[in-house]
Amino acid sequence: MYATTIRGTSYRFPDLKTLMAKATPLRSGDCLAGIAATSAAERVAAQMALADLPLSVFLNEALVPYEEDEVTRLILDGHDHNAFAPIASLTVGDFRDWLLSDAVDEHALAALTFGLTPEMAAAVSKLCRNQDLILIAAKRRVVTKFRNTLGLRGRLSSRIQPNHPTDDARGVLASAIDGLLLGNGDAVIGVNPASDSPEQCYELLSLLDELRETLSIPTQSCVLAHVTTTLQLMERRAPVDLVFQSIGGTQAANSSFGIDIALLRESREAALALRRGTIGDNVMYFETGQGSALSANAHWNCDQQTLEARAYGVARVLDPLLVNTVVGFIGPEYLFDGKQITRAALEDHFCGKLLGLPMGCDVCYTNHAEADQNDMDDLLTLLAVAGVNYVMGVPGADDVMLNYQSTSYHDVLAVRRMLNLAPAPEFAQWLADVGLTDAHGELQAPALPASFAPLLERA
Amino acid sequence: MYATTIRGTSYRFPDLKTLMAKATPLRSGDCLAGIAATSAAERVAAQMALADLPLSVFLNEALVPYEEDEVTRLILDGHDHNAFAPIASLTVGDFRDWLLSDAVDEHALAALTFGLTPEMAAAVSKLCRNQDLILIAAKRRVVTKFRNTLGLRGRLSSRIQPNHPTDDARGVLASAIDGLLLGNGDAVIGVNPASDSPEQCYELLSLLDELRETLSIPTQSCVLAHVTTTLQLMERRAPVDLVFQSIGGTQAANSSFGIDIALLRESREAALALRRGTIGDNVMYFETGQGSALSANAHWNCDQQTLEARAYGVARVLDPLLVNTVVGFIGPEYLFDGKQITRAALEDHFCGKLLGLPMGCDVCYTNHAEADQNDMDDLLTLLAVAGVNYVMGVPGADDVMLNYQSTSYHDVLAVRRMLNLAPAPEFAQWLADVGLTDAHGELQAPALPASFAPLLERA
Amino acid sequence: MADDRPTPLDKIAILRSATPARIFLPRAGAALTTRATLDFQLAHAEARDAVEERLDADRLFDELTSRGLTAIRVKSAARDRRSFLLRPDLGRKLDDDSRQRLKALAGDYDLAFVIAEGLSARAIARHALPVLEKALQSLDRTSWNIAPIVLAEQGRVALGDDIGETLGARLAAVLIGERPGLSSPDSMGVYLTFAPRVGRTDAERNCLSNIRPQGLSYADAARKLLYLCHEARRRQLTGVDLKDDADTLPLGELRAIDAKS
Amino acid sequence: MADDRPTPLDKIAILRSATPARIFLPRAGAALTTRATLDFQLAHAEARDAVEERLDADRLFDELTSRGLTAIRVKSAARDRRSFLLRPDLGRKLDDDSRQRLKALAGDYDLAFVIAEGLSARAIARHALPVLEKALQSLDRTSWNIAPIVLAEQGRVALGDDIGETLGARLAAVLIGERPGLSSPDSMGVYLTFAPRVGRTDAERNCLSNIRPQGLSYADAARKLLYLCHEARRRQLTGVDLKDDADTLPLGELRAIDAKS
Ligand code: B12
Ligand code: B12
Repeated sequence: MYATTIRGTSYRFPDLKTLMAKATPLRSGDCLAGIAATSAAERVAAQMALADLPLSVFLNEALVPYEEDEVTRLILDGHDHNAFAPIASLTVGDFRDWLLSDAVDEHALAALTFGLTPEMAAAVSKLCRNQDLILIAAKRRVVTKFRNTLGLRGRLSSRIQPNHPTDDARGVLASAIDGLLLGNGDAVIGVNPASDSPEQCYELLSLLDELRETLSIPTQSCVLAHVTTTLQLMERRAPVDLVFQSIGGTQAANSSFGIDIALLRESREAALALRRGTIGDNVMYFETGQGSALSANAHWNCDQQTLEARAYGVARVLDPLLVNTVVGFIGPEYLFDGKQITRAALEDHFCGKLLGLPMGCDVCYTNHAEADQNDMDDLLTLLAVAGVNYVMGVPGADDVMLNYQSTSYHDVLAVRRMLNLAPAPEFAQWLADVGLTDAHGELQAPALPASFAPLLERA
Repeated sequence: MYATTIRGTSYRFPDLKTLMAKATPLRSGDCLAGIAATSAAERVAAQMALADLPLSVFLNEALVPYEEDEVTRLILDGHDHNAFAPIASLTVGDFRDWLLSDAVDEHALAALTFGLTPEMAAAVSKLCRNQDLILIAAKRRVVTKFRNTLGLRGRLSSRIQPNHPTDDARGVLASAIDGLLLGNGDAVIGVNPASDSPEQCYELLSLLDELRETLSIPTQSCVLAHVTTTLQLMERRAPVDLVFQSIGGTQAANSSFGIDIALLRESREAALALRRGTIGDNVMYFETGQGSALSANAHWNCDQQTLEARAYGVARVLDPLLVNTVVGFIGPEYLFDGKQITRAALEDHFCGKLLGLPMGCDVCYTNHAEADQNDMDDLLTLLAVAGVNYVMGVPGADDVMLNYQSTSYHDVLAVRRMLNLAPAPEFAQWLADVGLTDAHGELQAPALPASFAPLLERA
Repeated sequence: MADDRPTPLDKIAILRSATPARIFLPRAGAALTTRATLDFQLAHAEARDAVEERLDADRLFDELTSRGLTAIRVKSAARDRRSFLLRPDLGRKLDDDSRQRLKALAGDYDLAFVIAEGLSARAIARHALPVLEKALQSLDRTSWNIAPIVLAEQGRVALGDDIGETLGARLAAVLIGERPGLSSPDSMGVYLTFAPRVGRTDAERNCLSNIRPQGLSYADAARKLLYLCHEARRRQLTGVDLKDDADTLPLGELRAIDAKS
Repeated sequence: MADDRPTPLDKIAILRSATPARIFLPRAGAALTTRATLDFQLAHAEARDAVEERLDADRLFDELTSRGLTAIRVKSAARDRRSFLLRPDLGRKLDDDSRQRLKALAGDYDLAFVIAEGLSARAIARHALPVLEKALQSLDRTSWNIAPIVLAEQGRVALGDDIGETLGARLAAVLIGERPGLSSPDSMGVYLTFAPRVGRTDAERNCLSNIRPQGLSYADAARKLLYLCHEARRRQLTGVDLKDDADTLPLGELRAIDAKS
C-alpha cells in the first residue's frame, strides 16, 4: 500500500504496479487497461508518492510475479548489485536529480547500466518532463558494431526500409537504391517481408546481400521475418546478417509473439556462428512498442510504458546492434495522438539508453491516429537532439506494405543538416568514396555513381 | 476567384484572403472566425491552389483594403521591387522550394528581406511542414544591438521577466537577481507593470536601471507599459532603454490597442534621442500574437496567422531590438492546444525571420488551454534548433502577475546546454567576469558574486 | 543530490518573502529538482480545475441583496463552459432574455457595476463583494446614480458594454475573474468603460488588475477605481488617454474631489 | 527551383514502375519539393476519411446470398467507430444478440469464414467476395464442411476466435480490412486460426497480408489460403510453426493433396 496526502485529500495505491500506472502521463492504452489515473491531481499524487520511494523497492517488489514470468526472473537474477551501489540509497525522486546533475556524465551512466532494472528506469522517466528525458538521454551514447560503428556522438543513422506489397525484387531494389542515393542505410537495409514464405525471405536476403556486396557498402541487411523463419534460413545458409524479432515485456507477450528468451538466445548463437560481422558481433535487431503486451492481454495490469522498459530488459542481454521502438505503429488505442506518441517515444528512448541499448525510433503514426507529419517533424527533431541512434528511412515516408507513415529518406537528410549530424563513419566514408557526398559530407547534385551501373543492368 | 480540382471534386475560393485562410493548418481562432477549411481535403485543395499562385499576386490583391488600412499601405508602399527580383517569377510553391534549396543561404535571405511582403511570408509558411519552418528559419539570423549583440548564430538569449502582482520593488529585484544568477537576462530585463500608474512605472524603471548600473550588466531594461505611458515618462527623463508596445496586423487592431504607426514612430524618435544604447540603436521592443486582431473584431476576415505576419510588417520599419510572439498567451479560443501553439510559434518565428525581425518567442500557455509543460519543452527545443533569438525567463515558469506559464530561467539553461548555445557575447563575458560561469561558460555552483552584495544591503 | 543552489546564499534568502514568484528554486544540473517539478505539476492540475469551476451565483445574489443592494442576474449568450472558452463572441453578448429584463431597468445611471465570473469563479466568489462594498462606500451617492448591480454568468469584459448600453449607464465597471494562474487561481480585474456600448475597444477602457490579498488590496483597488471613475466623468473618457494617477493623490483628497464633482 | 534529382538518372527511372512506393521524389535542399509534400498531405486527408468509412453490410450480405451462399450478420460489442478504434477488446467479442444467433447455427464445421471490415471497409467491399469465391472454388467441398459465412461489423482479428468457438468450427479464416495506408486505402488481410477459441494468441494464427490488386493477387491469396488450410488440418495447428510454403507447390498439386486429405 502506497499513499500520499495533498492538501488534505489522501490518495492510496494498493501496490507498486498501480502506483506506477497512476504516475504515468496520460495515454489511451493505460485508460483502455483501466489502470490510468482518473484525474490530473491523482496523477501528481502518484508521482509524489513514487518520488519518495527508495529505488531498492524495485528489487523487492516484482510488478509481474517472479514465479510466473521469465522476464521478471531475467531482470531480477541479472541485477548487478555493485553497479547499483552509487544509487542504492536514493529515492526515485533523488535518482532523477542525480541523473540530471552536472556530476553525472556519460561514464557514470555507462557504469550504472546493469545496476538499473527496467522498472527503475520506467519509474524515474515518469517523474521527468520531456526536457529531462532529452537532457539525460543525450548524455548517454551506446555504440554497437557489425560492419560499421553505430551510435557515436554527432552521428545519426538510418534504416532503409524498402518494403513492397508483394516483396518484388525489383521494387525492393528500387526503393533501396533511392535510399542509398539519399545517404540513408547505414543502420541497416531491412525489409519487412509481406509474406510468411521462407522461400520468399531467402530471395530477399540474397537480393540485399548482393546489393551490399556489389556496391561494397559498409552496412548490414536484414529481412524482418519471424525469428523461427530466420532460424530455418540460417540452417539453409542464407546470408543472414542480423536476426530480427519483435519482443515484449512479459513472458506472456513474448509467447503471443511465438517466442521465448531461449529461442532468442538460440538464434543469436546461430547468427554469431555465421561470423558475418567484420568489425563487431552485435547480431540482433529488436523492435518493441508500447501497447503490444496489453493487446495480447499479457500485461498483468502493468502500465504499457513499464512493460516497454521490461522489453529492453530482454533485449539487452542479447547485445543487439539495433533496437527500435516502433512508437506510433499500432494505433490510437495505445497512443492516441501526436502528443502521446511524442511522450512515449522520448520515454522509450530514455529508458532504452539508460538500460544500455542502441536505441532507434520509428517515428511514425497510422491513419487512424490523431497525428500528422508535423507531429513527426517535431518528434524526429527532439529525438535527434536527444541523440537517437537511428531512425527509419521510408520512401516518401509512406510504407506501402505496412500501411503507416514513418520518416522519409529526406527527413533523415533534413535532420542531419539541421543538427549537423553525420552518418556512421564507415558509411560516411563510403558515401564520399562513391561520390555521393562532397568534402563536407553534403549530398551532391543528382548523379548516379559508376558503381551502381552494373546493378541496374541486371534490374 | 481561385479554384482547384482534386480527383473530380472542385474547390472554389472567392478571394485571396479566403484562399489563405483555408490553406492554414487547423486552429481554433480561424474556426471561431468562421473562415477555416471545413475538411482536411478542402485544406489541401487550398494549399494546392495557393502553391500555384504567382507571388506577384500579393502585390496586386490586398487582403485588407489599401484605402482603409494604414498597415496595408505601409506594406505595399514599402515593397522593394529590386529585392523582390530574384523571386519575382516564382509561384508560392516554387518559393518554398527556393527557400529550401541548397543555393539559398543566409545572404540570399537577407537580401530578400524588403522584397518580401508579410502576406508572401504567410503564404509560403502555409505550405511548409514544421520541419521546413525550422530548416529555413535556421538559415536566417537577424542581429540587433543596444548594449549587447543579440541574435548571433550559436547564441540563445533570454528576457528576465520579474513580474510582481503589486510591482513591489523588492519582489521584482528578487526575481531579477534569481534570473541573473542563472545566467538569464541578456535580451532584456523587462517588467510588465501590474498597474497603469505612470508613477509606479517610473519607480520600476529606476529600479531596473540601478540594478543594471550597479552590476555593470551589458544588457537593457524595459517596463512594458503602454507606449503612451512610456512617452510621458521619457518626457520626464525617466531612464527608458527600450520602448515597448503590443502591436497587431491591422490598423483597427492597433487602434484597439490605442496606437497607430505614427505614435510608434514618435516614441522611437523619443527613445533614440535619449542616446542610451552603447553599441547600437535598436530601441523598440514589440510583442505580437495570433488572435489579437480577431479578438478586437479587427481581422477583416483574414486568418490570424496572416495578420500576425502583417504585424511584423509594422515592426520591421521600426528597427526593433526585440520582437516576441507571445504565442500561447491569450487562450484556447485562438490556439487550442499544444499542437496548435507549436505550429503557430514555428510559423511566427519563420515569418518574422524572413521579414528581417529579431524574433523571440514567449513559449507559453494558459491554464484554460489544452497544453502543459511537456508541450513547452518540445516547442522550446524546436525553436532553439530553428535559431530563435531569445525566449522568456520567468521564475519557475510561473508568472504570478500575468497568470500563465512561460519558460523558466532553468529552461533557458537547459536548452543552452542541450544545443550548446551561449548567451550574447558581451553578457557571456560579464557572467564569466563576475564569476557566475567557469571557463567553459558553464554555470558555477551557487555563490553570490561580490558585486551583488551592495545591492542586497539596500534591499 | 541536487545542487541546492540558494542555501549558501543567506543574504538572498531574505528576499524570498518579497514575492510569491517561484524564485531561488534549487536546480539539478540544468533543470529543476524533482520536488519543484512536482509542485509545479500539482499547481497546474489545480489551476486546470479552477478554470472549470462555476460561480455559485445564487449565493452571491443573496449576499448582494441581503446587504440591501438591488441586483439582477443575467447570462451571456455562451451556454456552457466550453462554448464560453472557445466563443468569446458569445461571452460578450447578453442572451435575449437577459437583455429584455435589463431593458426593463434602463434609466439614467452614472455608473453600472457588473460582476462577471470570467475565467475565475473563485476570484469573484472571494473578492467581488468586498471590493464592490468598498467602492460603494467611497462614492458620494448623492452625485452618483448607481444602476442595479448586474450579476452576469459566463461573461467576458466586453459584456459590460452590452449591459451598460442596455441599462443606459454613462460608465460601466466590470469586476471579472482573471484567468487562473498557477499561484493565483483567484485574481480579479476591474475594467472601466466610459459611455459603454457594443463595439468599444479595449483602448477605450481602463483596467485594474491582480486584485486579491497577495496583489492589489481591496482598499487600493477601491481607491483607484474611485479615482478613475471621477476622472472619467470629469474628462468624459476612459482608455489610454486616462492614466492611473491615483497614487499621486491621497484618498481623502480624492473623496473631496469626488463629492464636488 | 528544386534540384530535380532523378531526371538525369535515366537508368534509374525504369525502376520507378517496379513499386508503388514514393521513390525518386525530387528534393528541395534537404526536403521534399512542394508538389510531393502536397501530394502526401492529400493522401493523408483521404486515408483519414477511409478510416471513418463504414461497410455497406446490407449490400455485401445481399451479394453473398445472391451467390447462393448461406450467410449471417453479426456485430462485435463495439457500438460506434470511436469505441471500435479505442476499445479493441470490444471489437474482439460478439455482442450478446449476435452470439445467441450464432449459437443457433453451431455445428460440426471444418472451416468458418468471417468477413470483418476491420480498419478498412473499402478493402472488404472490394476484395472480400472475390477472394472468398476463389477460396471456396478451390476447396474440395466433399471433404470441407463449411460454416455459414459470417459477416461481422466492427470486428478485430480475434473476433474470429469468438465466432469460430461459438459455431464449433475447427478452423476460422478471418478476411479483414487492414489499416488504410497512404497509398493503399483498401488492403485486406486473412488470418487463419486452428481450433479457434477466445484467448488464442497471434502466435497461434497465420496471416496473409496486403491482398489487393497492387499486392497479393486474389488468385495467389486463395492458393496460399488453401495451402494453409490443408496444412493446418493435416498438422492440427496454425501459427509460427506453420510456414507459408505454398510457393514450393504448384496449385494443381495442392488441390490434389487437398482432395485426398
Ligand atoms: C499492427 C501490426 C502488428 C502489431 C500488432 C499489435 C496490434 N495490437 O495491432 C505488432 C507490432 C505487435 C505486430 C507484431 C508482429 N507482426 Co505484425 N503487423 C501489423 C500490421 C502493420 C497491421 C495489422 C492490421 O492492420 N490488422 C488489422 C486490424 C483490423 O486487426 P487487429 O485485430 O487490430 O490486428 C491484429 C492482427 O493484426 C495481429 N497481428 C499483427 N501482426 C501479426 C502477424 C501475424 C503473423 C499474425 C498471425 C497476427 C498478427 O495483431 C493484432 C492484434 O491481435 C500488419 C501489416 C498490414 N499491412 O496489415 C503486420 C503483419 C500482419 N505483421 C507481420 C509480422 C511478421 C509480425 C511479427 C511476426 C514480426 C516478428 N518477427 O515478430 C510480429 C508478431 C506477430 C504475432 N505473432 O503476434 C506480418 C505478417 C506476415 C505474414 N504474412 O505472416 C505483417 C503482414 C507485416 C509484415 N509484412 O511484416 N504486428
Ligand atoms: C490576455 C491579456 C491581453 C491580451 C488580450 C487579448 C484577449 N483577447 O484576451 C493581449 C495580449 C492582446 C493584451 C494586450 C494588452 N494588455 Co493585456 N492582459 C491580458 C491578461 C494577461 C489577462 C486578461 C484576462 O484574463 N482577462 C479576463 C477575461 C475573462 O476577459 P476577456 O474579456 O477575455 O479579456 C479582455 C481583457 O483582458 C482585455 N484586455 C487585455 N489587456 C488589457 C489591458 C487594458 C489596459 C485593457 C483596458 C483591457 C485589456 O482584452 C480582452 C479582450 O477584450 C492581463 C493580466 C491579468 N492577470 O489579468 C493583461 C493586462 C490586463 N494587460 C495589460 C496591458 C498593459 C496590455 C497592453 C496595454 C500592453 C501594451 N503596452 O500594449 C495591451 C493592449 C491592451 C488594449 N488596450 O487593448 C495590463 C493592464 C495594466 C493596467 N492595470 O492597466 C495587464 C494587467 C497585464 C500587465 N500588467 O501588463 N493583453
